[in-house]
Amino acid sequence: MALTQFVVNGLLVGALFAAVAVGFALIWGVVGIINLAHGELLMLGGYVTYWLVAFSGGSGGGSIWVALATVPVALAALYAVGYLLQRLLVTHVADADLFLTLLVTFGVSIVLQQLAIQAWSATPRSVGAGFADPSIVIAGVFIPKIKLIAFFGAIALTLLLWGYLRTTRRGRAIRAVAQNPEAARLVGIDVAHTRAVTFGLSAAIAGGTGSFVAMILSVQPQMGLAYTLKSFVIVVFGGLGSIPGALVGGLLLGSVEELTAGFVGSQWTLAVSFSLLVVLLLVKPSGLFGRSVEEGEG
Amino acid sequence: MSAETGSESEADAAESGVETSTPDSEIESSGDPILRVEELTKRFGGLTAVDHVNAEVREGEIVGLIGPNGSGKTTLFDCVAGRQHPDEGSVFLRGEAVTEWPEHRIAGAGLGRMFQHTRIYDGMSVLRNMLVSASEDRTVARLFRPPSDEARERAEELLKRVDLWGLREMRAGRMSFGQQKLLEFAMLLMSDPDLLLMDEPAGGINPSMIRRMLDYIREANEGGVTIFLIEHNMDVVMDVSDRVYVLAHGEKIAEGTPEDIQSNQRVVDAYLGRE
Amino acid sequence: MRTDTSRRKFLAATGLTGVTALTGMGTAAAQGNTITLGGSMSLSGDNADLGQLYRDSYELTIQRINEAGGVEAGDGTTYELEMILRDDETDASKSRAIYQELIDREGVDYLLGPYSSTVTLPASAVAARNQRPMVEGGGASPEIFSQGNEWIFGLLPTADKYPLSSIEMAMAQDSPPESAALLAESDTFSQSSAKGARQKLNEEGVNIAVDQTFPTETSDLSTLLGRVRSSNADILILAAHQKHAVILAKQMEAQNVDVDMAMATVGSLTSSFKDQTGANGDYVYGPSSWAINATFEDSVFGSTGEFVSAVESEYGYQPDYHNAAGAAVIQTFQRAFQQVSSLGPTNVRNAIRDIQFTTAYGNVAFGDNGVIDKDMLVYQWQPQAGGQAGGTTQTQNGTATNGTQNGTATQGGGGGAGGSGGASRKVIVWPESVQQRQPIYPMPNWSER
Amino acid sequence: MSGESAKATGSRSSLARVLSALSDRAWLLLGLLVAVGAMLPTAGLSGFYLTVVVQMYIFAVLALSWDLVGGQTGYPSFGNMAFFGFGAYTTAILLKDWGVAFFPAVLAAGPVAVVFALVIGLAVLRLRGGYFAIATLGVLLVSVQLSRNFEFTGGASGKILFDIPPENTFYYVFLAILAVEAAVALYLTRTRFGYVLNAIRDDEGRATAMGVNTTYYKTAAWMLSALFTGWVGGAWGAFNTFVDPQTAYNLGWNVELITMALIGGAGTVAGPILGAFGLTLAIFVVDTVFPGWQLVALGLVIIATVLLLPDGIVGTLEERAAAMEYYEMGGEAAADSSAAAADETPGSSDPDVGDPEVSDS
Repeated sequence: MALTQFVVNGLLVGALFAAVAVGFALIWGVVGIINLAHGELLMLGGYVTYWLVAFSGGSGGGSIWVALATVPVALAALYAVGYLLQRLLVTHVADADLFLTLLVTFGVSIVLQQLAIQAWSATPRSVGAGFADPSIVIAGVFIPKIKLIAFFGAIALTLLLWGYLRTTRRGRAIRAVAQNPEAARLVGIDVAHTRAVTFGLSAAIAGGTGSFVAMILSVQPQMGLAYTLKSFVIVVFGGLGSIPGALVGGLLLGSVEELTAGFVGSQWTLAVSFSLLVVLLLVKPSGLFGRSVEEGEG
Repeated sequence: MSAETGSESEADAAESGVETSTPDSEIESSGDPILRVEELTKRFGGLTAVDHVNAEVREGEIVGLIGPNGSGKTTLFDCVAGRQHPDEGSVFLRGEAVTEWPEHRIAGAGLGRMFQHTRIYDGMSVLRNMLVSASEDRTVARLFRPPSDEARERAEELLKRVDLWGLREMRAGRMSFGQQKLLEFAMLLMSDPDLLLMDEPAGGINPSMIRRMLDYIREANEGGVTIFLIEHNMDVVMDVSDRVYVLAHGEKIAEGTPEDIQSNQRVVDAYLGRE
Repeated sequence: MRTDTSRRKFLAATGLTGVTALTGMGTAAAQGNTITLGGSMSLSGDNADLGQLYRDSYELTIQRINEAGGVEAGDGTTYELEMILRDDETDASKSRAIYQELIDREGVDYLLGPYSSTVTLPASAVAARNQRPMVEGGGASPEIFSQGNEWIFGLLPTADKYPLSSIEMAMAQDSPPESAALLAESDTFSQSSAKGARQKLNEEGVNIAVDQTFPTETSDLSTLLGRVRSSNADILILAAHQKHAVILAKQMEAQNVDVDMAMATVGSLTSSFKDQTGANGDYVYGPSSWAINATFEDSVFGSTGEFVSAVESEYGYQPDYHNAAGAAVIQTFQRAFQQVSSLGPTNVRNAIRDIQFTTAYGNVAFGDNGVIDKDMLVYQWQPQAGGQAGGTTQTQNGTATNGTQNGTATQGGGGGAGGSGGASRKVIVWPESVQQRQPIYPMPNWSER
Repeated sequence: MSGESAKATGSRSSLARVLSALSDRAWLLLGLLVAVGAMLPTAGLSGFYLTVVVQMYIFAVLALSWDLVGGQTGYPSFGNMAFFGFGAYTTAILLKDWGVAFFPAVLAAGPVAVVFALVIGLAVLRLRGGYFAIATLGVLLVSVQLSRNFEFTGGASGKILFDIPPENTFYYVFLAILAVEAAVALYLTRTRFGYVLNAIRDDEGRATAMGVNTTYYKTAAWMLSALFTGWVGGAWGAFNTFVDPQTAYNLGWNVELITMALIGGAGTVAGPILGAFGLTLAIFVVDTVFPGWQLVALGLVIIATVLLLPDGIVGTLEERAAAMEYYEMGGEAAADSSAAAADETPGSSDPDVGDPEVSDS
């Protein structure tokens, strides 16, 4: 019984990890950079929701629908942030050595986090959206409604992005740039713009996920790093550029962490996921599904 | 035999007084050959890149290895040098089985390798490229000491021989492609190899540079370095090799002196794709 | 990833944020003979809500002392008190750097302790190394006082005492608990109070069905609460701070955890806790080393009651033991200055050692390891039949540099839970000697609320 | 210092001359630095400002140690602070729980870090470039979690140390560690060992094909980096009187030390030291002028470094010197007397290989 509860807890949160990881994988695959500031984009999304709920008459607006209405706003806001980040900064680093991109994006994450602290102080805040009776019970397993909504929200965001990449013209352009930027340029794709759009999409899905995190848990400036590192583990586990891989990876990581919390002790969850990162890199750099993460060493 | 890269340079190579007579260095065939390959086989999934090849290179020889693209030449070199390990068969250096040795151990045993795409240390100065290639790093004592004077003198001598001494302070990466190829050759000589595997030494360089490369190869050979080289430029191969092996689709289809090979119908068919 | 392990902490030894430099008002400052009290406090980060309470009490007490003419020190001169209190963002190393700089660059000799044991422990090491007395009302872990540090004085009873009185209360009820669940945050204070709880539960023969530690940066206790539910423990003890007390209260209902008693060692009695949890916070217990209705004499405020109304009128919220302890910290220094023949860190330290006086907080006297000997009272949030509503006053917390109202986005009347019912009030339920009301034990199940 | 003091005939570009003159006198400069450093405490440096100078020494050692692996050998570690943490915990545990005296406790920190480096290195050194960086970051994060959960490391609250030597002792300990490491680095970069490390950085495949067992060299450089990082971690642990997972494995320092090495000039010896001194001072100035904003400043500096100065100050100077030299000598290639009769012109340089500055005749 307890096992199913933990796994369910894991899946509910795992969907959020997956949505964040999908954005992270997109950037790594298409623009070729590892974005250590990805978690900060999620944090910004969370604050967008928090402030909109607070300003929309925080006292009255306790309902869930107001909170959900803020998700599109977070998506749009973070898309803009992502697009600008790519155009102004990341283009200069895109084809630099992978290690330098780690450094630059770490610098960006420090700046974003510090500005958040200066602007809103480091105090944790939570959006009070909730339900009268917060949980539904299926076969003895307690599923908080708010988390269920966040679960479906995250899955929706992931599928939306996947559909976008699969069907639309811009989506195909993005995948083309992912496989071969030079060839893409030859057939007339504006690679710089495509990369900026990709960064925008990656930031948007992170921001949207951030909104859900603000609803079900809490938001504070320092929360970003944890989500960036989880994305690392998921992408290395699920394989680069493979959205199904990231989805499965996210759900699995969520379950592994909750099972560790349930059976071993929750102080070991982070130790487990980071060890997973190192082991996976050594054992199976190509991940389960996607293209090999390993550098094409001559 | 119309070699696909036949160019008028072939003519001036003849009358420019570069003696093309096969070197009459006496090839003493006593004892084991410097390199012997037995039943060497390497498969990649279904494809058999090298199919039960037998070959040998004796002390002081210059042996050519030719064949159309994809005939397994570079794979053969990789197996000999230990960069890849064969599925069947074995490799012998002076009679000693080295099939399972790691690449750096085989290289350390006197086998130099020049790659198809020039590989040098482009972040270091030309002189340092030479000094780091000196074969004197065997003992730990030498390891933690600045390069010895003999090494410096040898480096100076070799750089002068390939006319790169003037650029010794420059970062190797800043030199032209041809100069980098010469540097790579000089670095290999610096490591005193007994056997030198060369993958298309004449590839991608202009005719005058090719002439210089041939001179340097002969000079090195006379200096006691046995050479085993892959080359598409037929004139170069036929001109410099004592013996030639021909590969097609991973199989050895012919071996012998340049003259035998040129008149061997099977070789012509292989090249024209009628095999 | 521990939220506190944020990059913001990484320049701990170098970075420090200056927030407040409060100079005393009044005339005595003319000749510049002032005494400066300095320290760091968690004015942002996870413990911001509680750190705020200490700052308010420090300011209020200094303000009242200076208005009454300052401190007549034993050396015959009157001094005005001045305070420099910097925000350490709930980060131990930042706090250490602040104390080091206050001592080296600002020449501060008398140190006001920070909040929480995790920060106080290393800060106390700085005090010892620089031989400056530090009086603190925010760090309760016994480890602080077991290092043989002769320069640290604590006004809070040690952490291991926090859960004891609540367990005693539960054992004294008609149907005492047979099994208990213990969830402990991984920081110094919580681990010490968890140790105290384990000892007491074993003494009382209560089976500890769940005993789990979670990292400070966890913001999701669902799985742990799932374990508590399936273990059918009778009572739930949370050894942690306000952040997790809020998370526990909110998620208990979602995970449908029904226990006879739910108790959090710290942070479950503040107004901001009640605002964030709303009805979910009802019936929750919390220990306190101070009784709001006590009748102690106080040289600065007059009496406990006057201290309570002073805080309410000045800051608009009902004080709790953090405020009372904060006020007592300032008064301890004041009393020591009065008793020494000449100022100086060592003399003041010796005076504090054998100080003996009463304040709104209660009797202040330190054992030879530097910690006060006090037992805890037990409070419970009880939905109000009538009378003065305690829980709804708006809390002012966390000063934001940009000045906008940035209190926690309160979810408004009664939080998400339906039907806010009457506002609830925290009342003393144990020990019986000072009981305001009977404890509502066992707590009603979620279905009955 | 790549300026080889070769017996070059003919003139050398002015900048190249200055650089090679400096590199010849590197030992002299190092001696000067140590002498001045040793003199400061007697000249009244104490209290807060002493901690600032100590911080400079610590970061110099961290940046130089990173450079041994990242700059010289081309293996950019993103987890060097793990060795710092191992060192700090070793000294703290020895001092507090085993009652070991101060100096032996600090001395033990280095070797313990080396043992960890050997074990970790066997696994992560098989990866390269960005993936090596990610793996080492993973190692650092695992170390943080393990230290938080184990009893002997004092869990989340860490270790508190009380009876430690006065600050001047620490000052000389840190100066000594820096001086020893600078000397070792200066010596090694001029020996075959140093050349081979650079060879591995530039083309590990070619080094293997030249008979170099690159695993030994990479691991040696990794262990050397761990040795000094561990030592400075051990000394810092005692100096700070407080070691906890957050500060001992400081994630911010982890990135800052890399930035310092890059700003100064990765792959040189002077670069990381100058970068460390410069950036530490800059951060302190920003911190005192607008407290609280120093971290934003650091973030911006990191971004600027990677975009504008990937080769760092010293690296760029050397690059410029090499380029100027080429003009003076490259023009008449091999102007040297021994030029062969052939009308020697650089071969038809392949456009994408040759550097645009190369004069294409």
